[in-house]
Amino acid sequence: MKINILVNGALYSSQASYSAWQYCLAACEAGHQISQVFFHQDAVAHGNMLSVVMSDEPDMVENWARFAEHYSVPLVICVSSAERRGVLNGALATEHAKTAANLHPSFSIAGLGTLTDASITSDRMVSFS
Amino acid sequence: MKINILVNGALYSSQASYSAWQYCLAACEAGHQISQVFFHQDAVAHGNMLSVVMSDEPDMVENWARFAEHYSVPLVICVSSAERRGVLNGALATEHAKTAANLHPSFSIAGLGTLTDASITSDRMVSFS
Amino acid sequence: MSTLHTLSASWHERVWVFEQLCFATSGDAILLIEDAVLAAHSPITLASFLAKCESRGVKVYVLQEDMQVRGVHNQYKQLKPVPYTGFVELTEKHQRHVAW
Amino acid sequence: MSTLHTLSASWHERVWVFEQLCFATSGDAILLIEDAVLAAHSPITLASFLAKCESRGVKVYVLQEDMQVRGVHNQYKQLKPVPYTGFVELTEKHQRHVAW
Amino acid sequence: MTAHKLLYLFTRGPYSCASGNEGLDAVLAGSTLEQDLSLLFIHDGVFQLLAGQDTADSELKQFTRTFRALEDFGVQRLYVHDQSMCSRGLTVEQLSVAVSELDSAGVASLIEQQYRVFTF
Amino acid sequence: MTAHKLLYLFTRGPYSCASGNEGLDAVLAGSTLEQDLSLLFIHDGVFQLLAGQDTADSELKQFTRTFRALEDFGVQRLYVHDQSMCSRGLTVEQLSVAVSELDSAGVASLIEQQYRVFTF
Repeated sequence: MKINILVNGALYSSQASYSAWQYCLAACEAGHQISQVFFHQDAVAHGNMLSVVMSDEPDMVENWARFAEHYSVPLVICVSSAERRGVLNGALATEHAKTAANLHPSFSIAGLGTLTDASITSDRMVSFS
Repeated sequence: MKINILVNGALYSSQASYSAWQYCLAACEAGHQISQVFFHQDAVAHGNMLSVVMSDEPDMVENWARFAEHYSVPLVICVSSAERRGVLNGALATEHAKTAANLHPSFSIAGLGTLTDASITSDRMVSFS
Repeated sequence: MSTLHTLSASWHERVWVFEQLCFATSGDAILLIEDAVLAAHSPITLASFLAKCESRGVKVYVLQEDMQVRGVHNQYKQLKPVPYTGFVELTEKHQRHVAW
Repeated sequence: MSTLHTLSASWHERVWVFEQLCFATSGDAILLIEDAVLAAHSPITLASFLAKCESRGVKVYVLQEDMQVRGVHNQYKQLKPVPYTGFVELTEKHQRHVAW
Repeated sequence: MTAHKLLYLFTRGPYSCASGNEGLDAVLAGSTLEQDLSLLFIHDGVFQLLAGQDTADSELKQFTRTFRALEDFGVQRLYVHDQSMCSRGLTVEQLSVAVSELDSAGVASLIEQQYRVFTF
Repeated sequence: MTAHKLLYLFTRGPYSCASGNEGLDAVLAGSTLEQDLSLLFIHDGVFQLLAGQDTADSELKQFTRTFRALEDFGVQRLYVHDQSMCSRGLTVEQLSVAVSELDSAGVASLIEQQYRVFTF
């Protein structure tokens, strides 16, 4: 079955990311397909490639990147939340005259319509906040 | 009197930044001196110069930068919280082999000892979470 | 169509959500995750919540991994521990998910 | 030395903090800010909290700007509205601050 | 594509966090896709609609005005949970927009009709 | 410089948010400056110390181990609020580290003795 995932919680200071990732692994092992993982609100921080992980802490950005590659799942960051929190790809950085971009290559940026769309066309939507 | 300020709440998704900024303006107008504003936990996002503000929303990073310049107040970002959340100056970016740095020029990065120190040497400490 | 409700906040932070989740309808399921599992540690906290859910035909589950990490021991026989694979099975069974 | 306690969470989210803040001691002050000001809108919510604080010699204030922004009308004469300058004066008067 | 029933839950007060503002973003995105949208205000979320919010002396954005403009986007179904209102001392007359009050059974049946539920 | 009394409040449960872990960072920073530190666990914060936390099957970091090692950093005063324990069905025997129990009056007097209080 096709499952759309919504994550709202912050990268480091919320368990939402970990819970969602564990759920996605279990769902894929059970033969389901994750149609996309949409990161909204504080969760857009997942797409910031500048985060540095302490050696004994889980590296959630890499965990998501590996998961996405292994199961071919798009990782999508909400554009309006991302702009507000300073997660920019090259095009957004240019548009807003910023001197750097910081989007992790495993993530893409899109509008909230993508979330609505995927939530409708998938068989299920599961949210983590 | 010398007041040390601690901010823990996220830049966009918490009122802590706004409350602390309003408090600091009122304190300085009343003749007090803010010894430093220390941004810990999710509040380190204040130092990310890539954030883009919608035209009708308050620009808290610029509000803090203007405040700091006007009253000569250091804005200090906690180094360990900043690394975890991807807010890096040039030196940290080099150290962690990242291709970009994103620290706003009005902020500096320091360890938690700076917070303890300033909280002891100031007459007051006021926290916003 | 039935609903899976997940509850992630601590009972002590969001007692209203626990109380109001008693409007879940027969056939629905409630899964406690993250800090919501803390309530399972006390033999008193959840007693009336679980009784109400049972009387309405609402099954209540608790995520095993989140209890294990926190050292929480489940005090309730009506509260069924499930691993993440059980969470996935609950989403197969219930077409709709509400995260409280 | 006395203490200024600020409370920023909603009564409905952190009712325990409100209850336990009654351990503030004579001469202390409590200031409600951010979502904690929401409780001032209902004539029932804060009644026993304010009575307990009064009986212990603890003054309770509420931040005017945060009420105004939210459209909250203060229902309590024991709850004194102060602007940010009043917040600053409270920190002058109380040497210690605890943010709950 | 047929219109699906989508429900947006507002569970928190305005201004102290971004969930109201970013929840509205999601509602507007849903409305452009011509879906059948409902909004339910529950717990502290009922404060999103309180009339008399005054940001004139503040730099905060009064994003809650957008709730009043939702009709222009074809979104007409706004509900509040009566027990959440009542335990906070609120009445529908104090709100800035016309809403329907639902009791807990009504909330349960509203949720039962939905295809997807988004929580903010 | 004389040692100042600094109190660190832990008010939230572990793992669901970063405040325990980053609060510990602050405690360790305070200890290197040779201040007089106390820790108080209150509300859900008492769960930080619950024994039997098992992250072996998880990628989560069991940062709460550091609370047991604080003695090595010269931090010896760990307190729990008895009412917070009791309303959560916890007893000191269930905790992973030796603590003193304080009633509400004891918490008030602990706070009264402090020079600074940090909340996590």
